[in-house]
Amino acid sequence: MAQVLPESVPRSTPDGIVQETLPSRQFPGIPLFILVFLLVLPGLFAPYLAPHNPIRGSLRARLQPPVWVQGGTITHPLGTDKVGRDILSRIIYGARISLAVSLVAILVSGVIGTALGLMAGYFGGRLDALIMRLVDISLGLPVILLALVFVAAIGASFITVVVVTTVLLWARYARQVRGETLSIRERDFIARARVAGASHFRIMLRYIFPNVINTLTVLATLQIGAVILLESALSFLGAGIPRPTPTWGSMIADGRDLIVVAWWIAMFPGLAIMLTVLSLNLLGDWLRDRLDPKLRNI
Amino acid sequence: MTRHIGDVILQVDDLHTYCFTRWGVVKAVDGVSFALRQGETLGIVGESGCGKSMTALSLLRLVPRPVARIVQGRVLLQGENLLDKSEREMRHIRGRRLSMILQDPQTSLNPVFTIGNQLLEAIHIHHKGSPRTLLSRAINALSQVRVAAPERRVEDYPHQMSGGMKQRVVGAIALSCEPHVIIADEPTTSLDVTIQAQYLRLLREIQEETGLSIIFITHDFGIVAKMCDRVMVMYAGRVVESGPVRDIFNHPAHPYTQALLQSVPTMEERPERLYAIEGQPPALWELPPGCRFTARCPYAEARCEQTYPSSFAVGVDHTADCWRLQEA
Amino acid sequence: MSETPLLQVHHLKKHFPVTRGLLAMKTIGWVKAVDDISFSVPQGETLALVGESGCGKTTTAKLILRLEEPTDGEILIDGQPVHDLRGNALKAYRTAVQAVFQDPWSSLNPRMRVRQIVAEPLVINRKMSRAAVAARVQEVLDSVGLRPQQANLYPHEFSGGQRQRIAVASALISQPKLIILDEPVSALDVSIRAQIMNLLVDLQQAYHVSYVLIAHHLATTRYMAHEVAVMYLGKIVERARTEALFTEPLHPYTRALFSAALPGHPDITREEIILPGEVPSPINPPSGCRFHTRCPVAQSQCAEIEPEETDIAPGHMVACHLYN
Amino acid sequence: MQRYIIIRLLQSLLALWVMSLIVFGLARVTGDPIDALLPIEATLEERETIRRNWGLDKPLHTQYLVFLSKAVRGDFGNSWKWQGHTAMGLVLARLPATLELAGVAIAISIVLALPLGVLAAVKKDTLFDSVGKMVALLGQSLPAFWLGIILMWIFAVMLGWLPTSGRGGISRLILPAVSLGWFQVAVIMRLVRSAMLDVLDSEFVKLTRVKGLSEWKVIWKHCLRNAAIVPLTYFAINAGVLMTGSVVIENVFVWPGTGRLALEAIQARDFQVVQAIVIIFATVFLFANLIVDILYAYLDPRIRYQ
Repeated sequence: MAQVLPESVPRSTPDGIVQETLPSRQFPGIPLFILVFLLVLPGLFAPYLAPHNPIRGSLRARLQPPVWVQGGTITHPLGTDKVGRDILSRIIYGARISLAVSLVAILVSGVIGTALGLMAGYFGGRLDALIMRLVDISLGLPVILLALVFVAAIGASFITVVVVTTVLLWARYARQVRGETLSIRERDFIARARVAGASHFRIMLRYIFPNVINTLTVLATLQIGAVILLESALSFLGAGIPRPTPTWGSMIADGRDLIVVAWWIAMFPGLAIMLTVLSLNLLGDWLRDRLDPKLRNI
Repeated sequence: MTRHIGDVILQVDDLHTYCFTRWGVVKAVDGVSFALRQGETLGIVGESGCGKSMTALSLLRLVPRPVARIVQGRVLLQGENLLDKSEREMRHIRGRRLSMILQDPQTSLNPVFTIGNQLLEAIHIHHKGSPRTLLSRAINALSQVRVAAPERRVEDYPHQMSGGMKQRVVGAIALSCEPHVIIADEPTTSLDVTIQAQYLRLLREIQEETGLSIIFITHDFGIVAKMCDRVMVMYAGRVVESGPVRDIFNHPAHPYTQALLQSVPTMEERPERLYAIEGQPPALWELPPGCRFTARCPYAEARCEQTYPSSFAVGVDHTADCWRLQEA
Repeated sequence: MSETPLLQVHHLKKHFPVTRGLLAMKTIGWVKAVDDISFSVPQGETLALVGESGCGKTTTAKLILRLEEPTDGEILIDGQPVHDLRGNALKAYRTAVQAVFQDPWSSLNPRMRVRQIVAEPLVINRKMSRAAVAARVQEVLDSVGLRPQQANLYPHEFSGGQRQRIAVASALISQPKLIILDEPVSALDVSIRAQIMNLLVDLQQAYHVSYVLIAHHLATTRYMAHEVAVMYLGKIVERARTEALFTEPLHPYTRALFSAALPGHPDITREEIILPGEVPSPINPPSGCRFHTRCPVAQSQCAEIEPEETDIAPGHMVACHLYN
Repeated sequence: MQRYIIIRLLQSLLALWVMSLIVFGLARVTGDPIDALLPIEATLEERETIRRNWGLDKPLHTQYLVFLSKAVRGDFGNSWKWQGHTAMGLVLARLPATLELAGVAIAISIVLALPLGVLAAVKKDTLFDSVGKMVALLGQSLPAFWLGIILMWIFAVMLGWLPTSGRGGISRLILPAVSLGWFQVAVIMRLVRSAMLDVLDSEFVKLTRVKGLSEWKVIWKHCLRNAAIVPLTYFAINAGVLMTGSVVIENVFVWPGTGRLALEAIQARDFQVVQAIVIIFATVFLFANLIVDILYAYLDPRIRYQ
């Protein structure tokens, strides 16, 4: 980490001052590694990777500690829960839910939020006021509570979780994209495009959208972490994907009451969440440094 | 002009300020020397990135750290080397003996405090006194820069003022503790022409009243012609020519100065064609060993590429760094 | 000068409403950005609009470019009212009128390659084969002094001067009749400005294109323009052929501008006219002659009666009571 | 200024109204609202009573108007689970506990995050900054409920320093408040840091240094006031996050607040109580926003003199 020279890029601006960017971070190798082996691979290939059936346990093997603790066996490296289910296998299957929920939610909310944000920022006026009001309202919703209400009314399901997260997330995209669009709209290349006769649609698609992609990438990366946290909280409260499907949040809920006698039940799924989200945050930070147009030579 | 020009008040010897970046060492200021006399106006002219602003910040020891560092040189203000001072001592010098007017009035005032607050703060650092006397000093400073109804203006926030008015306030802050030397870093570039004329006249009047020395940083030879006694032309971190303003305009010696003067259209006549300097200034992190203007110079020879020319005298107090002058 | 000028502007007005209110927006005043101006530009000539910020020169440019709708008055290109154009006529107009903006750092889309940027006006408005477009791109890049290989680069790989050349190339590609130059050199380094000014003058001679030059720097207009119109608070106060204006500026505001312009040599001393105060707000501008609040020679009638545009000499218009 | 607050107030009311629509709608999205409104074991008689009380035999818009007119008066009907209590009464009785928890969490996050963020920006690229950044990143990556469980395990179970759950006294407040505020500390610290970096770069800071102002005053007077605006904006958004975060944390620590009430009510399908909670949460959130808006105007004269 110790470096004699500050790692930074000189940038000649029109006013000629050499500006310095933030020191660029190292390539996030470890975070990417964690993501692949904790989220992506298990999420895609859980049935091939998991040593045991995640749903059915054997009562004889209940409350076994991890392998390095006295009484633990290599059969269940991370131990078992109170009905004898293998923690490791459940974590591997749990990754599926985290991956699926976050990808679907990010995609849906990203598309909706970006489209609305582009329109709000580009057209301005009443449309902008309307969309931004909706954004404010959506950001002000007590999401977890609303999710609980949803679950009470409709019942817990994958769809419920995705709908609830989308309701929260689209607004963040819309807000961010609108802000960027507002500033891009004032730049002269938009005026040039209008002079050249480009339609509104073409301007949004060819001129504004490519200039917000970087921001969207960064935001999406950071939001995946937020979705995983939200999903786990819902599962923890019993408002997520219904049992017996293993999710990281519901595993922690299982372990809560047993924390005194079997700390590993709550510990490992929590660590899985933490490491995944931490990796996503590190990756997002790195992407921000790399991609954010403000820090690059334009 | 009825100004009295006195002894040397500020002398800069062989100043080097480098920026240490990933792309290499940016030699923003690379061996700058000059002297400023009391009551005199010295112009520093150059294009963006030539090091003129970095020179100014180096004098105040306010270069952006940790990236930039003053690596060598002396800055003698009334005989004391500022580069030897502690940060604490520097704070007593800034504003009180050496001050600066920044370029952009829109951003150089803090939007959340009243201008009275910001002005009083400047005065309070260097003067003790009852709130009442300090306030009257602040009001005086505002009237010195011809702000109408200064008693009421002290209550205003920056956003309630026009650009020209804000720049006057910035001037009042810089002048409020009666500094001996003031650095004006392109103070009029963002102002309209008629407002610029007001501001330039104001600076000249204040100089006549107080005997202030001014370093005027600009990219515009017109401002030099109007305001300065002596001028120093910078290119890529070095001073390529310096001398009395009339000498420079009448007999520019360095090819860069010559080209700059010819490339600017004037009010007085319309040339058939403007002289255009081809190419652009070199990147400061990959400077050639020789003269930095070589690539754009119509007279470039082999030796220009290899060794940086020494300074040659071309008149009284008038020097230029160009090999062509060696023979003359 | 018997044929109809390329661009005609008749009694053009643009007023922006100032609104206030919680739910129902109420108009409480009007910003008279452009208030009844007229001028014309013949084919192959340059008209400069000069004035300080807020004088309406940029709004005028936007009106000509159809980026704003006029409140009143009309703009004619080749005798056709610009703001009535629809369909194919509009497409033809979009190729006939182009623009170069002030800031080369913001006027090129950072996510498009140079060849895409330059080709855009053709791609949008004309049906041409890819090969024909590519050939035309090479042609204009060459005419602005850029190398063909540079077409595949992105804007951030260029310096300010080169970027402005790209912007000029893009404006030229559709063989326009008129290019609006909005402060084309003021954001550039001093040593680069002459390159671009020379280029623009050369291109005008080569292609017989007309320019409307927006500028605040008088010396630039002297070099580039055939005719100069001086604007103050939404009005044209004086308009004349360049030589005539620079030999004998008549309007007190023009004179003040001339006096404020920086000299080219320390020995040049001009009559010093320092105008008091600042440009008043264009919301509810001063009555009578708008300049009377700062005018050194204002008389009593100036505050009440608006001066008429009067031709003092052929082609030299001035709006001031001194010359009535 | 007045105008600005009035606009904000109107917007808040609008948001509240939308919220009422959602709450009303949710109970009716799935066929017969009675199914959603009442637990499965409710008797036919009870169903009929509710149907009549809520006017469910009338058209939808009439139903909504009835709901709204009652809601405006704070009447969400009687609780199903806690017989003999009104829904609103139950919620209001539990609200102080939640506000106490959220308030302490906010206090912790501000007291820690503001100075840490400022120092991280001032000491940019030093060890302090790196450690600060790591702590902040970690804070944003921990699920609050898990942190709560682990803290409880360490400090209450293993070390026995603090009680595990319940309300009463400062000792019982520490663990839940830290768990709830942890995420906020991380976020606010990062925001303050980046806002400070922007401000430190600005021209007016340069001018204060030219004046000869001490670095301490430059940072704590000039920079902080400008930089505070950014995290404040975030804070408005996250007042809601804190409120909902309390649902999770209260259940971990068996804290007798509205969050716990919410979960109990939902599990018992006590929709009257749920509706009251949602509306109360929204009101608290909007009220917090309003306060932030007023603070905003205090910090930034450009808004004050609009």
